[in-house]
Amino acid sequence: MTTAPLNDLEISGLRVTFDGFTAVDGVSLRVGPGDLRFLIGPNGAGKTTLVDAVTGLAPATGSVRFGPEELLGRPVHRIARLGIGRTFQTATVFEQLTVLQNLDIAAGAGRGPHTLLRRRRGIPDEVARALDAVGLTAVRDRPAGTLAHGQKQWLEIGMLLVQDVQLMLLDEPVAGMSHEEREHTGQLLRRIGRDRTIVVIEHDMDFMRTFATSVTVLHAGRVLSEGTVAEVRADPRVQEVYLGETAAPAGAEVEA
Amino acid sequence: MTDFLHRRRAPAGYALAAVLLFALAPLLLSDFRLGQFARYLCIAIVAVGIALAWGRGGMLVLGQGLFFGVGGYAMAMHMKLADAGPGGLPDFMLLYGTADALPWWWEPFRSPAVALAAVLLLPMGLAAVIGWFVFRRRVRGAYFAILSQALAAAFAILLIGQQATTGGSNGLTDFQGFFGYSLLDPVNRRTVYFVIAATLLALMLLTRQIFHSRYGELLVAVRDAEERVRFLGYDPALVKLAAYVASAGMAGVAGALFVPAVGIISPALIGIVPSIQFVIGAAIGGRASVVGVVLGAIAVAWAQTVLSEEFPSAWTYFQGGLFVVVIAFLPGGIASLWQLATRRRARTEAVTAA
Amino acid sequence: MPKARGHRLLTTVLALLTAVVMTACGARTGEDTPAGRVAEVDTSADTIKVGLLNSLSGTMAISEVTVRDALLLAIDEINAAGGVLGRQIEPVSEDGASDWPTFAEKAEKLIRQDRVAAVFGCWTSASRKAVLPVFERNGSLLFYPVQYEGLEQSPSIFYTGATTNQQIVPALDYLREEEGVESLYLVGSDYVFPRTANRIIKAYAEEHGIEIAGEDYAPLGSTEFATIANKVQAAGADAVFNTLNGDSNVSFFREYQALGLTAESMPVLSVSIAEEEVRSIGAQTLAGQLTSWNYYQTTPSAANERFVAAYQAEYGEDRPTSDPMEAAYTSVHLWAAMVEEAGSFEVADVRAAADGITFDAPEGTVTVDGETQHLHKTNRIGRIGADGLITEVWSSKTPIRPDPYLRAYEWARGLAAGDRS
Amino acid sequence: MSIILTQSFTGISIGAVLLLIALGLSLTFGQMGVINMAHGEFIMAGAYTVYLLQGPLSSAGMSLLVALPTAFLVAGAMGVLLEWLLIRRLYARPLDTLLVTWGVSLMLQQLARDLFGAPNVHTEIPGWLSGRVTVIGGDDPLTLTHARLFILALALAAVVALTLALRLTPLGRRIRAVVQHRDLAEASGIATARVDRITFFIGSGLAGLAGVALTLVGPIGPTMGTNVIIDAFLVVVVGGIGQLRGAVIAAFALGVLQAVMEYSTTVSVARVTVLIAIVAFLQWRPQGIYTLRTRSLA
Repeated sequence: MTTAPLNDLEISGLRVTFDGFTAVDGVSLRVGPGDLRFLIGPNGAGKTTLVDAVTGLAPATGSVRFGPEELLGRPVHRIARLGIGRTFQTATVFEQLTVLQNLDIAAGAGRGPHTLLRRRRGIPDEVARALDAVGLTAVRDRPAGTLAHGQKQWLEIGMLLVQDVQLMLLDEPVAGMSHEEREHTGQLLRRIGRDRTIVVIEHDMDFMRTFATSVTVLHAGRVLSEGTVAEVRADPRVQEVYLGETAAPAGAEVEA
Repeated sequence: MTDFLHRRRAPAGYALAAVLLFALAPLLLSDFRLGQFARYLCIAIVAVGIALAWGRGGMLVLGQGLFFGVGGYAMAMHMKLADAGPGGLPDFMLLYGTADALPWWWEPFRSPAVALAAVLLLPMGLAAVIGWFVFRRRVRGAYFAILSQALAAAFAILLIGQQATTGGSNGLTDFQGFFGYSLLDPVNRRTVYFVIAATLLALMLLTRQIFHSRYGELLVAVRDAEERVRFLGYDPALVKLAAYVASAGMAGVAGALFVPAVGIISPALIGIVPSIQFVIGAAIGGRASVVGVVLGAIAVAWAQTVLSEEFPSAWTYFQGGLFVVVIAFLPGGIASLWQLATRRRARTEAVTAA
Repeated sequence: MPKARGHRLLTTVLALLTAVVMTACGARTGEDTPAGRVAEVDTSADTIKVGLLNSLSGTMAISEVTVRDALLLAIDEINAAGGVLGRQIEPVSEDGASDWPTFAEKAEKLIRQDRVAAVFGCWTSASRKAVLPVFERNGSLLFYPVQYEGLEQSPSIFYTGATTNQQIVPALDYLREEEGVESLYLVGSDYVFPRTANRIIKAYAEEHGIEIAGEDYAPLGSTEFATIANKVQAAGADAVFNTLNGDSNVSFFREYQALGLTAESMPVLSVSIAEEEVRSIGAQTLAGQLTSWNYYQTTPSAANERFVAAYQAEYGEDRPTSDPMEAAYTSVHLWAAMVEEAGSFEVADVRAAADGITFDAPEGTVTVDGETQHLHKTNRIGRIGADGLITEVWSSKTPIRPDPYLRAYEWARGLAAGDRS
Repeated sequence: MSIILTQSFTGISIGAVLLLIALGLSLTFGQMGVINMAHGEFIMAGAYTVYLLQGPLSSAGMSLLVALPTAFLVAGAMGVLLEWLLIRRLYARPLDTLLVTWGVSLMLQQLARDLFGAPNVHTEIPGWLSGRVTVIGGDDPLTLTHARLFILALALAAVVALTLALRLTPLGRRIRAVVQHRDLAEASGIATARVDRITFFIGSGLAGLAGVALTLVGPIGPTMGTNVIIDAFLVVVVGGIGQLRGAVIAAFALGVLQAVMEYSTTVSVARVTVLIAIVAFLQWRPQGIYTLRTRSLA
C-alpha cells in the first residue's frame, strides 16, 4: 500500500467558461484528508463542471493543487496518475468486461509492457481487497453490463480503490439506489474515507445529513456557503436558494 | 465453464489448422491451386491484424492497403535488386528510367537483412507516426476511417506518379528469385506457401495471446469507453497506437509474402477498393474472432475467384448483399453464430444437469 | 496447466515444420529448373483448347469484353472452315477481373490446368507485365492484341497491336508534315503507356525542333480537368497529343470545348480513343479531332466488310468495331496459320514457323516479324466524324516494320537505357 | 497575372462541385452522424436521371431543368428507402453504417451496370451552357465557362435554400432540435424517426442535384460515385460536424488549394498534397473548422 503523505485539495479562483457562459466563477475551497466533503447546489450550479476541471476534462483558469502538484493544464491521464479518481453521474464501467477485469484494468495503469502482454493469473491482492470492500466478490466473473445499477456504482468505487486514489470525486454515487443500498454506500465511503480525501456531489439531502463531515454549497458557479451540515442548514442564503427547492420532491433525484 | 472448454479446445483447433495447412492442403491441391491458396492466406494475415485493430480496438482500419503496399514494395525492391545482381539496375528502370544510377532510397534494399527488417519496421514506423498524430488529437470513428482511406489512396497515387523509380501503375513484377532460391522451381514456390502458412499460424497465435492478455482487456476497455480509461491513468492514445502499429506490421508482412507468392505488387493492390476488400472478409467472418477473420478472409477471396468468373454480375450483388446483411444483423460475423450455438448448448446442458 | 503445454507443443510443431520446409528447398536462382521451359499442350482430345484471358468484370470489362467477342468470332470462323490441323478449337474463357494478380493466376490456370495451346488476351500493360513471367516460366504463348508502349520483346508473346513506331511515330510525322505543327502539349493519364509514349514524343520533338509546350498527367479515372485545360489554353500550342484513358477523356474534352478550343484552332490527336470510346464519350464532343490507329471500322477492304458484317450479325447492328478488336480477331487467324505451317501445336514449333506468316486482315495484309514477334502494320490517321465513325485522312501507305525498341531511329538512341545491344 | 485569376476561379469552380457533392453529406453525416457511403451512388442516380430524360425530352436545356427537381426526388426517394430499410436500425453503430452503406453502394453500382451498361453514357450539354463569358478582355483574357458558373450558382442556391429552410421553417427547427438534443426533442413531442427520415430525404436529394451538375463536367457511369465520395467526406470532415458554413468554407478552400497545386506542380502531387494538408489541418483542429460544443462525455 502507498505510504504517500495525505494531501489537501486546494482550489483557488477556479473559473470555467463554455462559449461565453461561465459555469464556474471563481470558486475557492479546500478539502483536507479524512474529510468526507459534500458538494451540493441546485441544477446548473457548476458542481459537475468543477469536478471536470479538477480532473482535467474541462479547461479552466485559476489554480487546483493537490498537495504539491498543480493540476490545471495537465492531461487527464496524468492527473489520474497523481492519485485522483472520479466517477460519473451515469455509472461508466466497461460493460463487456467482467467485474474482475474492470478492477484489474483499474489497478494496472503503472504496468509495463511485459505484464500487459501476459495473461492475468489469479487475482491481484488489491483487486481481491476491493472486491471484498465493495461487496462484489460473488459476481466477480459477471460482465459488468449485467450488474444492477447500484452494483455498477460500487464497482466504480471499487475501481477507485484499486487505483489507490488519494482524492476521490464522486458524482451522485447513490442516485437511483434503494434505501439499504444508500446506507451501504455511506458506510463504505466512511470506511474508505479515513485515509483519503473524498468529495461527493449529491442531491439526496438525507444521505448528506447522515454521512457528510462537511458541506460546500455552490450556486451559479460560486461558493454560497461552507461548513458542517448544521452550519450550512442554518445559513439563510442556503435556505433561500437551495434547501427551499427540496420541498418539491421530484427535483432531488436527477440532474439533466 | 464455457471459458474453460474454450481454452481446452483452442490448442486442439490450432493443431487441426496446422495439419490442414501443412499436410492436407499441399497434398490435395495442385501447384496452381496451392498458389491461389497462398494468396488467400496473405489476405488472411491482413485480416488478423484487422481483428486486432478493429475487432478488439474499435479502430476501423480502412487503409490497410497502405501498410500492405509498403511491406510488399520493400520485399519487391529487394527481389528486383537481387535479380539484377550486384551493381545492376532493375529491368524496368532501364526501360522507363532516365537515370543510370540507382536512386539512393533503393540502395539499402540490396541487403536481404535490411529488406526483411524494412518489411516489418517500415509499416510499423509509418503507422506509429500516423497513429501518434491521429490518436493524440483524438481523431477517431468515421474521421479515422476516412483519413486512413485517404492515406491509402494518396500512397497509390504517389507510386503511380513515380514511374521511373517505382514502376508506376505496372508495379513491380517478373521476379526470378526469392533469397537466392529460384521462383521458377515449383518446389520453391511450395516452400513459399509453407512460409506463408507458418507465418499466418504464428500471427494467429500471437494475436490470440494478445486478446487474452491484460492488454487485450485494456483494448476492449478503450474501445468501449475511451474517456473512462483516461481517468484510470492510462493514455488511450498509446493503447490504441500499439494495436494499430501491430496490425500495420501484420499487413506489411502479408504484403511482403504476397510478392513471392503471386509475383506482383502494384498500386492497384493498395488503393481504396483493395483496402475495403480486406475489411469485408474480416467483417463477414467475425471481426473480433481470430479464427473468424481468417476463415472469412479465405472464404470471401475464394468465393470471389470461383463466383466472379461464373456470374460476375450476380457475384457483386451477392457480395454486397451478404456484407450488408452480416454487418447490419449479425455484427459479430459468422463466428458469432458458432458462439451463439455453443452458448445455447451450454445452457441446455446446464438445464439438463440441474 | 494443459493450456500452456498446448502452446508449447504448438510452437515446437511449428518450428519443426518450418525447419522441414526450409531444408526441402529446390533450385537456386540460375540453376536449371526441373519444371521444363516448354508448356505441355493437351493434344489428347479431338479438339484443341485455347485460352481467352480478358476482364469480364471490373473497370476494364467495357473494353475487354469487345476483344473477347472478336476472339470468339475468329474461332467460330476457323471452326466453320474445318478447324486447325483438322481439329475444332475449343475456347476456355477466363475472367481477369481487371485485377493484375488475377490475370497472373488465371494465366497459370490456363497453362497448367487446361494445358491450352495458346492464350489470347490482356489489355492493360500492367496485366501483360503481370502475366509475362507466368508465360515465360511455363514456356507458353500469349497473343496480345492492343497497341502498347513498346520496349518489350518476349519469346512468349506475339504482339498483334501496334508498337510505338507504328502508332506514335507516324502520328508525329503526320502532325509535323501535314498539319505543320511546331509546338505540342502532352496530356495523358498517369500510367505506363502515356509516360513512355511521351518520352518518345519528347525525343522526337527535340530532333525535329518541335517545342513541347507542356506535359500533364491525371490519375486514372480522374474527372477534374479545369486546371489542365487552362494550362493547355494558356500554353497556346499548335496541337495536343492526348494519351488520356477512358472516363478522363469526357471531362477533358468538355473543358477543352468550354474554353472555346476547337479542332481547327488546336487539334487533339488521341491514341487511346477508338470507335467504342467515341460512342461513350459522345461524337458531338469529339467531332473533327484526330486519332492514330492501324484500323478503323471504315477501313476499305473486302476483309473488313466481311469482318464488320460478321461481327454485327453476331453481336448487334449498333456495335462498332475498333482497332484492338480487329487485332484480336487477326491474332487468332495468325495463330491458326502458324500452326498449319508448323504442322504442330507445340509452342516451339509454332514459334519457329511464325516468321513471315501473313494474313489478309481487315486492316490490310499483316506479316509476322519472327525476330520481334510483332506485326508489320500500316498506320492510319483518322478524323472523328459527327456520326461516331472515324475516317482515314492519311496513311503510311505500306506496312511499317515493327521496331519496339526504336533501334532504327537515331533520335531515339538512349531512350531505353537498358537496350544497349 | 491573369492565370492567377483564372486559377482562382478554377479553384472556386472545383470548390462548387465539391460543395454540391458534400452538401447532402453535411446534412446526413454532419447533422445525423450517418456515414452514407452510398451517397456517391445517389449522385450517380441524379446523373442517370438527366440521361434518361434526354430521350423523351429532346431539348438538352429542357431536360436539364426538368432533371433538377426529378433527380432531387429520385435520389431522395432512394435515400428514404435506404434509411427505412437499414440505417434506422444502425444509428447506434456509425462505423457499421459506413460498411453497410458501402455494401449498398456496391450493389447500386452493379445495378447501374446492368440497367445502363458498363460503358459511360453521355448527355448533350444545352447550348446556353456551352459558351463562356469574358470577364477581362485583351491578349490574355480571363474567361469563365457557363457550365462552371451554372454549377457555382446551383451550389450557392442550394446552400441558401438549405440555410433558410433550417432557420425559418418549422421542419428546419425540428431538424435542428433533433440534432442538438435527440432525447429532449423526443420528450417534447417531436417524432424523431420522421424527422430523421425527412433529413435523410433532403440530404440524399441534394446528392441527386449534384449528379445533375456533374453531367456538365464529367462522364456518367456506374463508378462516378466512387470517384467523388472520398472527396465529399473530406470536405465535411474539414468543415466540421453540424455546420453548413464549415462545409462551404472547406469546399472552396480545398478547391482553390487543389487548383493552385495542380497548376504549379502535377495533378498527382496536388492530390497527395491536399490529402496531407487535410491530415495536418486535423492536427490543428481535430473537429474541423466549426464544432458544436457539448458537455457530454461521449
